[in-house]
Amino acid sequence: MGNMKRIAGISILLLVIVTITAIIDIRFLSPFNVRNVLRWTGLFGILSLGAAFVIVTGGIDLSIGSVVAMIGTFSAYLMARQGVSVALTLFLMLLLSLALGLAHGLLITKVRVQPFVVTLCGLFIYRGMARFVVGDMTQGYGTGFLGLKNLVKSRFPQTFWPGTPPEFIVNWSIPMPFMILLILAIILAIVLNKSVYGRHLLALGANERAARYSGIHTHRVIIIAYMISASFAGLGGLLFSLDLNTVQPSASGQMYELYAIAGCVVGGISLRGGEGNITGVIIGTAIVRVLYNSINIAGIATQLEFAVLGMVILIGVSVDEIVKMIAEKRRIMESADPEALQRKATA
Amino acid sequence: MGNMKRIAGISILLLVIVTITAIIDIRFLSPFNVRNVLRWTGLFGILSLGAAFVIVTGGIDLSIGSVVAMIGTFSAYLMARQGVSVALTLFLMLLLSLALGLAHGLLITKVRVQPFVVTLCGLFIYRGMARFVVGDMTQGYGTGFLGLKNLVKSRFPQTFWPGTPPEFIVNWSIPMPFMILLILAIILAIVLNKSVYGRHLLALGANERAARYSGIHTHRVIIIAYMISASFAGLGGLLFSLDLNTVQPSASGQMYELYAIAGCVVGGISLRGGEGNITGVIIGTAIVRVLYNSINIAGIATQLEFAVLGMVILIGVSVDEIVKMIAEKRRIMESADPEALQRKATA
Amino acid sequence: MSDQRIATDGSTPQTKDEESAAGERVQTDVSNGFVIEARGISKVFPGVQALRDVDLTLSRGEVLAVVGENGAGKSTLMKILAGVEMESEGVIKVDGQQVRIGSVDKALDLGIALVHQELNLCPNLSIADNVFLGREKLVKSVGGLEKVVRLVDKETSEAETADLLKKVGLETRPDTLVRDLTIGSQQLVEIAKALSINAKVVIFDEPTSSLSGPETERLFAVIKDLKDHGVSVVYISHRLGEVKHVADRVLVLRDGEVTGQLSAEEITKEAMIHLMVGRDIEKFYSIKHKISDKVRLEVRDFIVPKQPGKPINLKVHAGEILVLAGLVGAGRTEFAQALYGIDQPWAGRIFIDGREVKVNDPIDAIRAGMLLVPEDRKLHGLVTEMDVVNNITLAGFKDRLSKYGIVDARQAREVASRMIKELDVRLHSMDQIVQTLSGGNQQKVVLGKWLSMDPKVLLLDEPTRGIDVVAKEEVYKLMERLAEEKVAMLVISSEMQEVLSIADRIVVMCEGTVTGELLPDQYSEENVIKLATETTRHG
Amino acid sequence: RGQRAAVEERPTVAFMSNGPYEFWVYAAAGVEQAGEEFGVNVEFFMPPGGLPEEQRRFIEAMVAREVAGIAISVTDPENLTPFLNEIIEMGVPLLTHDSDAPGSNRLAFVGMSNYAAGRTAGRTIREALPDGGNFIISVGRLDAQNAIERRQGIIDELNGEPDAFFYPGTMTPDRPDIPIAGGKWTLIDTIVDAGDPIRAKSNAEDAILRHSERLDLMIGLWSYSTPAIISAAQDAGVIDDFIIVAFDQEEEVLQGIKDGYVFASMAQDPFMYGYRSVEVLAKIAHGQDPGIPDNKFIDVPAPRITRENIDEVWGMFRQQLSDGRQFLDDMGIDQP
Ligand SMILES: Nc1ncnc2c1ncn2[C@@H]1O[C@H](COP(=O)(O)OP(=O)(O)OP(=O)(O)O)[C@@H](O)[C@H]1O
Ligand SMILES: Nc1ncnc2c1ncn2[C@@H]1O[C@H](COP(=O)(O)OP(=O)(O)OP(=O)(O)O)[C@@H](O)[C@H]1O
Ligand SMILES: [Mg+2]
Ligand SMILES: [Mg+2]
Repeated sequence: MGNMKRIAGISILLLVIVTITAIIDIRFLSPFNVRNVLRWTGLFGILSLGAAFVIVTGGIDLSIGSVVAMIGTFSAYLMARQGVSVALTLFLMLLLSLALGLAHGLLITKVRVQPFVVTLCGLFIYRGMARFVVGDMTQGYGTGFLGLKNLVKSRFPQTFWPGTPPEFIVNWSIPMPFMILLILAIILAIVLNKSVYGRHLLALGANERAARYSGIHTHRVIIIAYMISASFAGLGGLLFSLDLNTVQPSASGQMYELYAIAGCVVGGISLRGGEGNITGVIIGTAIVRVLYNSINIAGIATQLEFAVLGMVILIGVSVDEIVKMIAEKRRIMESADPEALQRKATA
Repeated sequence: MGNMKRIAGISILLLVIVTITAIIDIRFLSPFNVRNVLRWTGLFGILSLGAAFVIVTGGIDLSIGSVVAMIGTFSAYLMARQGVSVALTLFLMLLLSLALGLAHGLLITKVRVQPFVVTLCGLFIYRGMARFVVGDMTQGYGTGFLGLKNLVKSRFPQTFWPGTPPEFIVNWSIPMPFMILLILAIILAIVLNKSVYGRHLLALGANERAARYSGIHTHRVIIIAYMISASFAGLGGLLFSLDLNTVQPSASGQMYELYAIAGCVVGGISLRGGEGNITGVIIGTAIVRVLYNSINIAGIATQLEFAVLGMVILIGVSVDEIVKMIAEKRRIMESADPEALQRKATA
Repeated sequence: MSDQRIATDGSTPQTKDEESAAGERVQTDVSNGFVIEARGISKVFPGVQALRDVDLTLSRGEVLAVVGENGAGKSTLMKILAGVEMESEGVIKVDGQQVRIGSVDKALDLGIALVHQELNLCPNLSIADNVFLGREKLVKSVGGLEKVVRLVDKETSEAETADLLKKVGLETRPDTLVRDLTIGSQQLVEIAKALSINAKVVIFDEPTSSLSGPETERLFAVIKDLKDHGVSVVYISHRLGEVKHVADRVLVLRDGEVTGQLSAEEITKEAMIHLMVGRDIEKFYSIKHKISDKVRLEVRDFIVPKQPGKPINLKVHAGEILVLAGLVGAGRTEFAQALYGIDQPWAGRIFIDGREVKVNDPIDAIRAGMLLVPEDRKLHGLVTEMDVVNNITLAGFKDRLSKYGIVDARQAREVASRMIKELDVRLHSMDQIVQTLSGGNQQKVVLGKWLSMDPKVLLLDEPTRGIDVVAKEEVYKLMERLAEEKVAMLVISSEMQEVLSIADRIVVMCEGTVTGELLPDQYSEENVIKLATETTRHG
Repeated sequence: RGQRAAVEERPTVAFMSNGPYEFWVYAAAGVEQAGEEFGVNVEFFMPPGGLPEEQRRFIEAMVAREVAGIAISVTDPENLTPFLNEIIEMGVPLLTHDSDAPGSNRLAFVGMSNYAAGRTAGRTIREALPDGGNFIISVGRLDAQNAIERRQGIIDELNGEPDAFFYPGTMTPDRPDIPIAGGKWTLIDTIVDAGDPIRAKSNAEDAILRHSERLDLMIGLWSYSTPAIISAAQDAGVIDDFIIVAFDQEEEVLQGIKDGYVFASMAQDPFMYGYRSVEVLAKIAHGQDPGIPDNKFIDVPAPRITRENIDEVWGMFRQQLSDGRQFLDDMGIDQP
């Protein structure tokens, strides 16, 4: 219920931003722009979804950006340079990112190193590896790999339309990355809210020891969460590299972990853990992306891009906290019995 | 005593790195190189010291890098471009950074926003401000401000030597930034270990409720910690800008918060809070800096710089945790009943 | 909960009258004015009115006991007096001066010290630092800068701490880190801390819940001493025996309201219980179920990992209630935790119904039907931020309440509501957050979680710690019922009364091992203490 | 380290890169050709880690072997300058290429002026938009030196400033809609992305949307900038709606020039870095006049790649690449 309220709140925020920007420049709602915003929301949303699962455990994943760079670089390198088959490459990349998540999880649960430290080291290490393996050289897919590129370039249903699709379909087809995000979101929503794993995750996020005493394999649950985060980052890395068709090992994905976390925070997921809300994450990411877009369209100085983003996050979260406090006060008033209230009034 | 052990541990680590590098290339110990390492240790150490105080509260400060950029940019801008007097500029910058810390502290204590979120927004906002105010233009001090530049350029005692100093002094004088670090470290060590504020800080870092129930103004203590961190970041920003004699608002200070935190972590300060150890922070920072230097000298690919850093942090922290576990086991062993011991042996 | 309130309101009026009368009498025979006089105190928390129009008076050198069920509002009232919580309304006078306390250091200035119900120490600091936390001894002179540079005077504070520790009977160096102390010792440090304030009012909120017999005696001596020095004491406990022993006067709360006061001569367990509960309840009946000779749980050559002592061997039969007695720090919790797979034992084998079970993790124990009700509800027993349903069914999702890894929500709610009915948990709704339940009801939720898993062996670590007589009664009845259902129970208890009244057999532990066993005909406080303090270590 | 049996009495000159990058394979070709033409043996070295220390050791080894000259692309000017000066004081002819150490006493710097390249880009824009028009600059960071110089070169050129080779030192502040040459051209905006190619693309998309009706040209100043613009324009299906100008020679850019949707690119010329460096050192070794200008700057102009010369340039690049690889193989130097 509190969740519902929050979702409503951020949906309104999103709507407000959209409306204002549309008033400033109606082209904000043009098919072209909507498509772009959806595409970016899709790509960044995938990272946020993964991050969310780690955040629910009360942990944090700072390695996302570096994993994006590493998987992106390696994918292009293997397929385009080394001529490794697409299937094998994808398989290897999946394996690699899962392995990274596993390593994070093991270090955090078994060696008891704090998540912040483990994934911070990940942030340093993985980009270094990526840069080293390809000698800092930009990787790309060239003109080939069209099938694979459809993962990001194609649109639904346009691309799959029998014959030439009508104007409307062409304009308003949904970019594949966003479709992918939606599908993943639905799956994760079920996992989080309906599955046993989800219950265990939420319980553990709120009180790890109690969860263990209730016979939950807390370590396993945590490790899986980090594997989800890492593999989603990996998927993101692949899609980003395909979208741009080039990867710069030293530059791509930088700070993306922060965007991912920001998406979750704006989406109302507390970094304290024990709270999860997939819809919130999607809307949160959308807000962040729309904000960028709006700033550019509204012609606000690019230098302020980040400043505005920061401001909005901060205000959003603060308002959230303040609302909570007010709600608490209100509940106090309600739970006081009438005579007491009336005594207060007279006093 | 646990602390003593840890200090010993990381001191040995530092020594090992130094020795190995010196063996690989003796010029690592040349006055020129030693001076550089000391200078960098001084500059980055100041940031780590500030970060440490926030970490003791169990918080985190991700805004350090952006504060470095902001104060650096504004200092150069005000003094070199706007011709504001040095004294006034320094005063304003001190005020500004204290204000930032105050804002962080208030949002964290009064509005109950998590430190990670507050300072993450700071990271976004302050760099944006810096870039906006100077329109993304590189700032510099030109050839003037020699007095101010002595804050980083001068060496002790060389610069203050009556007449021409002897060869030895010239070679082995200590760069001013390192001197500044030492002085600050001594002050902070007293504050942390001997002063009432330090007691309160450690207490609330370990058990905030207990601190509050003991009549400690926990909010005030936390706010002050963030003000310390911000003002040290500000000082760092000034010194960095003077050292390079140029500031790129969009680039300078990037990721410095991570180095600062890394320094603390390597120095054995747990991000869980309640632990503080100034000596550790200094050595930790030194390790990070020496490591960079060594990587270059040892001829490891630059791309791996970060990877190696990450590895060392990770291994260091892991070993620390493992040692803790072993120590705990030993403690139990000693308290154990002889018969139990002998049984365990057979079992 | 609300309907219950109506019921009690219905039953209170006449007692209220007696009480105010009693109140008057007490006040008149105290010549010197009140140290504390609180009138019409009310306190509201989200979802609960914790206190309603409560009056409390305290005279110089008086020991006032405050008793009441869980959630009656005792701690809240004390927190208000100690400035931890802010009263919603009401008037507080200290030495006749009306004051708004509102903050802890204000309370300290007024000379009011509170020993909290739960421990509030900083494990990373020394005993001395903790004792003087917030009131540090300052170095007298720092070259004229002492106004600004406020440094801690280690020597003085440790010297003074040493005296205080002697007073409370804790033989430990003042510079010992608190994290190296057992819970019992930590409690004594809390008391020393309260004494260090030289307050004119010292409030103890359930100080004995983790103290052993001797330590408790020590505390009573301290209280006596305070009293003799004209210090007033407020004493909260669920151990009504103690109350009778120490109190000059008893104030009884129920559902946040004062239901009566008893002057020294009126204090009897029955009278207190009557006012607490609004009815009489029968005395502890010694449990009279029949024990089968079938061994349910057998432990062979078991060595407790955190406190390794001589190997432990013991059997618990179906339908037997075996009580593990001992002083705090005896290692009983560690024993239970090791059995349950929280820590790995050094050595030992576990048999359930004759079959050996390998327990590497609680899940193994749970699957074998051996369940632990942990000592610390809030930390280990419950996910207090989650609702009642999920807490009760948490352990069941994996094997019982799910298909293909998807939770069967309907079935879960059915199980939960069944447990809530069976255990008569008092709540507004199943979706209520556990945090907002009172101690007793929280404990029932923990029990409900395990009953829904139909246990074979139940390990209960301090199952009645900090819960009131009524809740206790219900827990005992429940244990009785489980015994009849042939469940084997291993109960850890530090409350002598409880140990002697509920046990079919008493096994006493000391220093991580078993030092002896007592059969009903050997039951006596002396015997238990003797075994509990009998060291087995040579050299 | 590659060694080549010294042919009779030819002097030897050393050429060193700043890392093991493909970029330098082109240079290798130039080094070899110059070596043949000016009659010197060449030592070619790519520091595997791109490290100052590696460069230091190589130089010391070369000095020990009394080479007739050294050319180096400086990895770390600040730290290497004192050392380089030592070497120079020892009388070893030493010049820098590609990446300079301005503070040192080097004979000369063989390289390109970013400002000059910017002027060339400006000329290109004038060609593309002879009657004026509106353009957007995309770059990673506007406070990076090469970005400042390239951007300023463009503006000054279009403003018809007198020809200059070096950055005059004054930057036109970043504002929206900067009128150039009295409004003939308009620099609509300079979009920056903090070095993140993905943001370069999304910024480009937003710019395309916002200025679609008046946008005539986009130019990317950093190597990834133009590929990002191309990607955005292609996805939007507006690749033909405005002109694209580039810097450097990324695969996408060359392809774009060939396919006609990139107007031109200001490439770099590593081959010439190699060729000119060796030429100068060789002439010194033979006691001839190397013809070093007073400003010590030996210009290697940025070759402008356009539709006209793309085939030959691309062919040339391919040729240089294979020659370079051949040469490295002969020298037994492993390929990047
Ligand atoms: N911080 C809080 N927020 C909400 N409700 C609270 C809070 N603290 C106490 N309560 C509620 O106020 C009521 C009184 O609590 P209190 O702790 O004073 O009872 P108590 O008499 O101390 O019980 P116990 O004997 O178990 O300690 C209970 O219903 C409790 O749930
Ligand atoms: N040195 C210690 N530091 C922290 N906690 C401790 C320490 N020693 C014991 N404890 C905890 O205090 C509680 C009581 O200690 P212990 O288990 O040793 O005694 P016990 O026999 O279980 O007494 P009780 O169960 O009555 O508390 C347990 O939860 C135990 O984990
Ligand atoms: Mg209480
Ligand atoms: Mg115990």
